[in-house]
Amino acid sequence: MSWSADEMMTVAAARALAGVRTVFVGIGLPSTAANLARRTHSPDLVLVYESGCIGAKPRRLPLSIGDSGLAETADSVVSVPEIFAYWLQAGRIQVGFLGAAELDRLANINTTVIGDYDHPKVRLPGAGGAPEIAAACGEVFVVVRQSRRTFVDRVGFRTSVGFGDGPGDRKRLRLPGRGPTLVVTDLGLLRPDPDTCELTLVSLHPGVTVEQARNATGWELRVAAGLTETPPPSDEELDALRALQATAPA
Amino acid sequence: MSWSADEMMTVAAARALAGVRTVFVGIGLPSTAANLARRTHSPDLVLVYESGCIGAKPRRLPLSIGDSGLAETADSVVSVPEIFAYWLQAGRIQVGFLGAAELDRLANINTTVIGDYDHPKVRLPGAGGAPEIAAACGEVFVVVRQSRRTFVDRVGFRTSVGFGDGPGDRKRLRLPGRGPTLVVTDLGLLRPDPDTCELTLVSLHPGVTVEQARNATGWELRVAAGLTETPPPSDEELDALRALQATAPA
Amino acid sequence: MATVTTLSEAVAELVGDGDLVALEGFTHLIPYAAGHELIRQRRRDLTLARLTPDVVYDQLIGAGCARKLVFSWGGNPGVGSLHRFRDAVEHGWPRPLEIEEHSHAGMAARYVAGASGLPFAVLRGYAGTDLPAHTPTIAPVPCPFTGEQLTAVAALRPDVAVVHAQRADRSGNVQLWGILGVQKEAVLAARRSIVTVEEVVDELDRRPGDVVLPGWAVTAVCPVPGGTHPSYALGYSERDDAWYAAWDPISRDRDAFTAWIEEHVG
Amino acid sequence: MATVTTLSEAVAELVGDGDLVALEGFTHLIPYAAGHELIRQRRRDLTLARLTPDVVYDQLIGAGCARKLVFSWGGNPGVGSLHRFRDAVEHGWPRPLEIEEHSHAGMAARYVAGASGLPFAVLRGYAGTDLPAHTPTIAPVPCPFTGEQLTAVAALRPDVAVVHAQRADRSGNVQLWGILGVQKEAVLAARRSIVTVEEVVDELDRRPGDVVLPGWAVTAVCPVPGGTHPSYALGYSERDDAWYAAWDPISRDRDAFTAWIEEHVG
Repeated sequence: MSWSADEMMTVAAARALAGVRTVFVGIGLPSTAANLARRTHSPDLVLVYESGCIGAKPRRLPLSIGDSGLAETADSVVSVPEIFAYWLQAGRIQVGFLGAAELDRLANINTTVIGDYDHPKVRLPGAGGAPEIAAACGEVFVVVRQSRRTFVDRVGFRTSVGFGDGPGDRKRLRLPGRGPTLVVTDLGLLRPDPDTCELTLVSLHPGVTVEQARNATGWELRVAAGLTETPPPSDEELDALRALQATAPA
Repeated sequence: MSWSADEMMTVAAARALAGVRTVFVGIGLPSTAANLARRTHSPDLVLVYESGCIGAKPRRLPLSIGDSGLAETADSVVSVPEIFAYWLQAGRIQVGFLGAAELDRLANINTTVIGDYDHPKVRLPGAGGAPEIAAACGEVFVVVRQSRRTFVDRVGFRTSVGFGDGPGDRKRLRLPGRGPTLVVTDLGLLRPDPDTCELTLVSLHPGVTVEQARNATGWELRVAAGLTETPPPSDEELDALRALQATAPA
Repeated sequence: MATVTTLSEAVAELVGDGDLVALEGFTHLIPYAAGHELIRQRRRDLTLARLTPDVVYDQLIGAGCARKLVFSWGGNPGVGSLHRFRDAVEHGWPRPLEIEEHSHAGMAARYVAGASGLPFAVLRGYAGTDLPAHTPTIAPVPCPFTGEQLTAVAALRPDVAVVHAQRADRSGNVQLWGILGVQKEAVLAARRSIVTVEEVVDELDRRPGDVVLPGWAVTAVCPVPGGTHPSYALGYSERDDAWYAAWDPISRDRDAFTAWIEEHVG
Repeated sequence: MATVTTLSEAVAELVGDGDLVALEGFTHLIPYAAGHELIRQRRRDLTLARLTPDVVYDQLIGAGCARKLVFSWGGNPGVGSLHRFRDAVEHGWPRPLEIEEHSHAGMAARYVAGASGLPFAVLRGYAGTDLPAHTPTIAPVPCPFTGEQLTAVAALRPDVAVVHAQRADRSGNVQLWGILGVQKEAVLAARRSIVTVEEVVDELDRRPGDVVLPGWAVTAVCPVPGGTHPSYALGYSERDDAWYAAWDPISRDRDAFTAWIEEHVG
C-alpha cells in the first residue's frame, strides 16, 4: 500500500506510544496518533483529555476535545480544574502529546503570536493546556509538520518550554518532566542531543533525504551519528489509521 | 404540656432560624434545632453539613454528620474539600450553628483542651469545622448548656473566635462574618453587647431567675435593660420536637 | 432561590455595560443563545472571560461588545482561527481588544480561587514561559514551608457568569452532566449568574456524573431549548461540527460576518 | 493497574513501620478492617493522619501502633470521647502520642495540595485561634496581588492512603458513592494506596453521585465485604450506631480495651 507523508507521521507518532500507560492528548494529530495506538499495539493506553475525560475510548475520531464520544466512553469525567490540578500537575501522566505553530532548536514551542506581542503579525490561539503539559508530563512528544516556517532557530514567543536556553534549564525552572524527548514530523524523527539539548535528526522517513530535512529546518540541522530510516507504515497500521479517519466527522 | 430545660433550649434555638435560608449544622443540639426549624416554621431551610451534604432533609434525626439519611436526601453531596472551600469559606452560608465545651465572656470557644496544651487535664475533641464556621458564616448561633464549667471568663484555648479580645478584633483578623450574635442555653438567651461585645443576658426561659443564670456563669453576668422572658414551647413545637427525637437511633 | 425567567429579561436585568462577564462551557454546553442576547441588547465595553473564546466570543468581539478578552486558547476547535478575534487583535476592528492571557490551568485555578472566596490560587505553571511578562495577574509566590517558588494567579470574580445546562427544576436547582468544564466554579465565583437550560422539569432525576447547583446559589434560570447550538448538550443534541467548519469563511470577511449577525442574531 | 489482592498481603507489602498512613472516610466508608489488619500485623511508630480519628484510630492508638496523630476532630461521633486517644495524650498510655492538630478545612486543603503536587494550600483559616501556635504546618502567606494575609497549610502526602469503597472492577477501577469525604484526595496525595471494597464486579455500572478512581492511580484493591463495620457503605450496610455507643465503656478501661482487641482483632 502507498501512503502519504502525513500518514507516515501519524503512524510514527502512534508507534512512540508503545509501552506507555497514560497520555495527555491534544486535539488534531496527537489525538489521531493516540487513538491509532489504542487500536493497534496499545489497547490499554489511557487517553486523558484536558476536557476532563480520563480513559476515553472514542468510537469515532473526535473533532474537538469536547466531543461527546470522549465523555460517554471515559472511565471518569472530572472538572477542568481537577484534570489540571490532580492529574496533570501532580505528575500522573507519562506522556504529553503536543502540536506547535513554531518549534525551535531547543524544542521550545510558540502557539501564541508571530511578531510583536502587542502588535502581532499573526495572532495564534494561545497556550491552552500546553505550558503545563510541557512542564508536568513525564516526557513530551511533539507532532508537527516540518518547514522553515515552523522549525525556527528561536521562537518569537515562548508559550511552552522545551529545554529553555539549554542544558540545566528545566531543572533550574523546576519543571518536573523530562521535556520533549521526541519530535515526529512528516520528514523524520528528531530527538534532543543528550549534551546540548539541540533537536537532532535521528531518523528519516522512507524516501526523505537529509537535504530535504535540512531545507525544512530554520537552523543548521545536525544529524545523529546513527541516523536510521523509519520503517514504513505496515498494511495493518494503514488499515487501522484509515478506518479511524473514516470515523471522523465530515 | 410540660417540658424540660433542654427542650426549651432546642425550641429557642430552632426559633432563631426563622427567616434564615442556609445554615451550617454541626451534630447534636444544633442539628436537632435545625431539623426542628425545618419541621415547623422553615420548611425550605437549607441544611448544610460538613460531610458535604447540601440541602439535606433527613427523615430521622442523624446521630452523626455522616448519617446515610443526609446523603440520600441531599440536593447535592460534595467532597469535604469542596464544602469548606466553595460553600463555607466563600461566605455562602448565613448562619453557623455551633456547640462549645467552654465559651467565654467575648464568645470565644474552646473545644480543644482543658489545662496545658502539652500536658492537658482534659483532652477535648478539637476544632473540627468550627474555626472556619465561626469565621465565615454570616452570623453564628451557639447552643450550649449553661454552667460555671462551660461559661468561663476567658477560654483556656481559643479554638474558634467569637469576638477575640473585644470590639474591632474580628475586623482586624479579617473574619468576614459577624460572629456569635446569639447564645442559646438551657437558662436563657445571651447576645453580645453592641459596644463591648460582652455576652449579655437578654432573655430568661420561663421559671429561671437572673440569680440562677448568674450562678451558672463564670464571669459577672450583665443583664440587658430590656430583659424578656422567652415564650414557652408551644404544644406544636413540643410535638414536633418529640416526634423528631423519636426518629433518632436508640 | 433562582428566578425562572426569560433570557431577554435576565440579560436586561443582570448584565450591564462594562461588566466582567464569563460565558463558560468547555467545548460542551456553550451558552450561544445568551451570547446572541448580549449582541441583540447591544451590550458594550464588556470584559469577556472564558478559557476557550470559541465562536461564541468571536461573534461578540466582531459585534463590538467587548473591550477586553481574558482567555487561554482562542481557536475554532478542529477548524482553525477565530477570525473576528484575530481581526480585533491584529487590526483593531471593530475596536481594539485588550487581552489578558493565561493557560487553561491558570484560568481554571483563577475560577477556583474566585469560587473559594480567595484572592489568589497557587499552581506549578508558566515557569520559563513568556506569559508572565505580559499578564499582570500572574506572579511568583514562595512556599512558606519549603521556600520553593511557585506561581500565583489572581482570582477571577465575574460580575456575571452565564452557563448552559441540561435541566433545572422549578426552584431553580440546576443539573448538568457530561463534560463539566469550569461551569460550577464560574457560577460560584460570580456575583450574579444566568443559567440557560434545555428544559425545566418538576423533579431532577439524578444521573451518573451529574452536578447539581442549588437554586439558592444561582440568580436566574432561563429555559432556552437548543440554546447551546452549534455546541451541544449531552443527552439533548449533538455538536454541529459542520456548522463550526462553515463559520470559517463567514468569519473571515467583515461584511459576511456583519450580514450573518444581522440575519441570525438581529 | 491496581493489583487485586488480599488485605493481609497488601498491608504486609505496602505499609511499613514508621510510615505516615491515612485511613480516610468521613463518617462513611471508614476502613475498619484495614485498621484491624495493621494491629494484627503489629505495625509500630505509625504517624496516623485522618480528619476524624474516630474509633478506628482509638483502636490503633490503644493497640500501640501510633507514634503521632495528625487530625482535626477526635471524638466518638454522637457518643463522646475517644478514651484511648485521651489516655494516650493525657497519660501517655500505652505510649506517648505526639499530635499535629488542624481544623477540618485545613486538613482537607492539605490533602488537596498533596493530590495536586503542590507543597502547600491557601485558605482563610485559623485566624485569631490558638492553633497556629501549636502546629508548625500552619503559616501566614500574603496574597502577591492584594497584600492580604491568608493562611497556608503544608501539603499532606501520606506514604499510604487506605480507604474503603463500595466496588471495584477486575482492573482495579474503584467506585464509591454517598458521602465522599476526602478519599479521592487522600489516595491521590499518597505514594501508595490500599482500597478495600465490598465487592469486585465485572463492570462498574455508574451511579448518580459516584466517583470513579482509575485503577492505574491505585496500588492495591482488596475485597473485604463488610470491611467498614461499624461504619457503613451506602447501598450495602447501615451505620451501627449501637456499636459506637457500646464502644464507650469498652474503651474507658485499659484492660477491657486490651481484652476486646485480643478477642476481636487478634
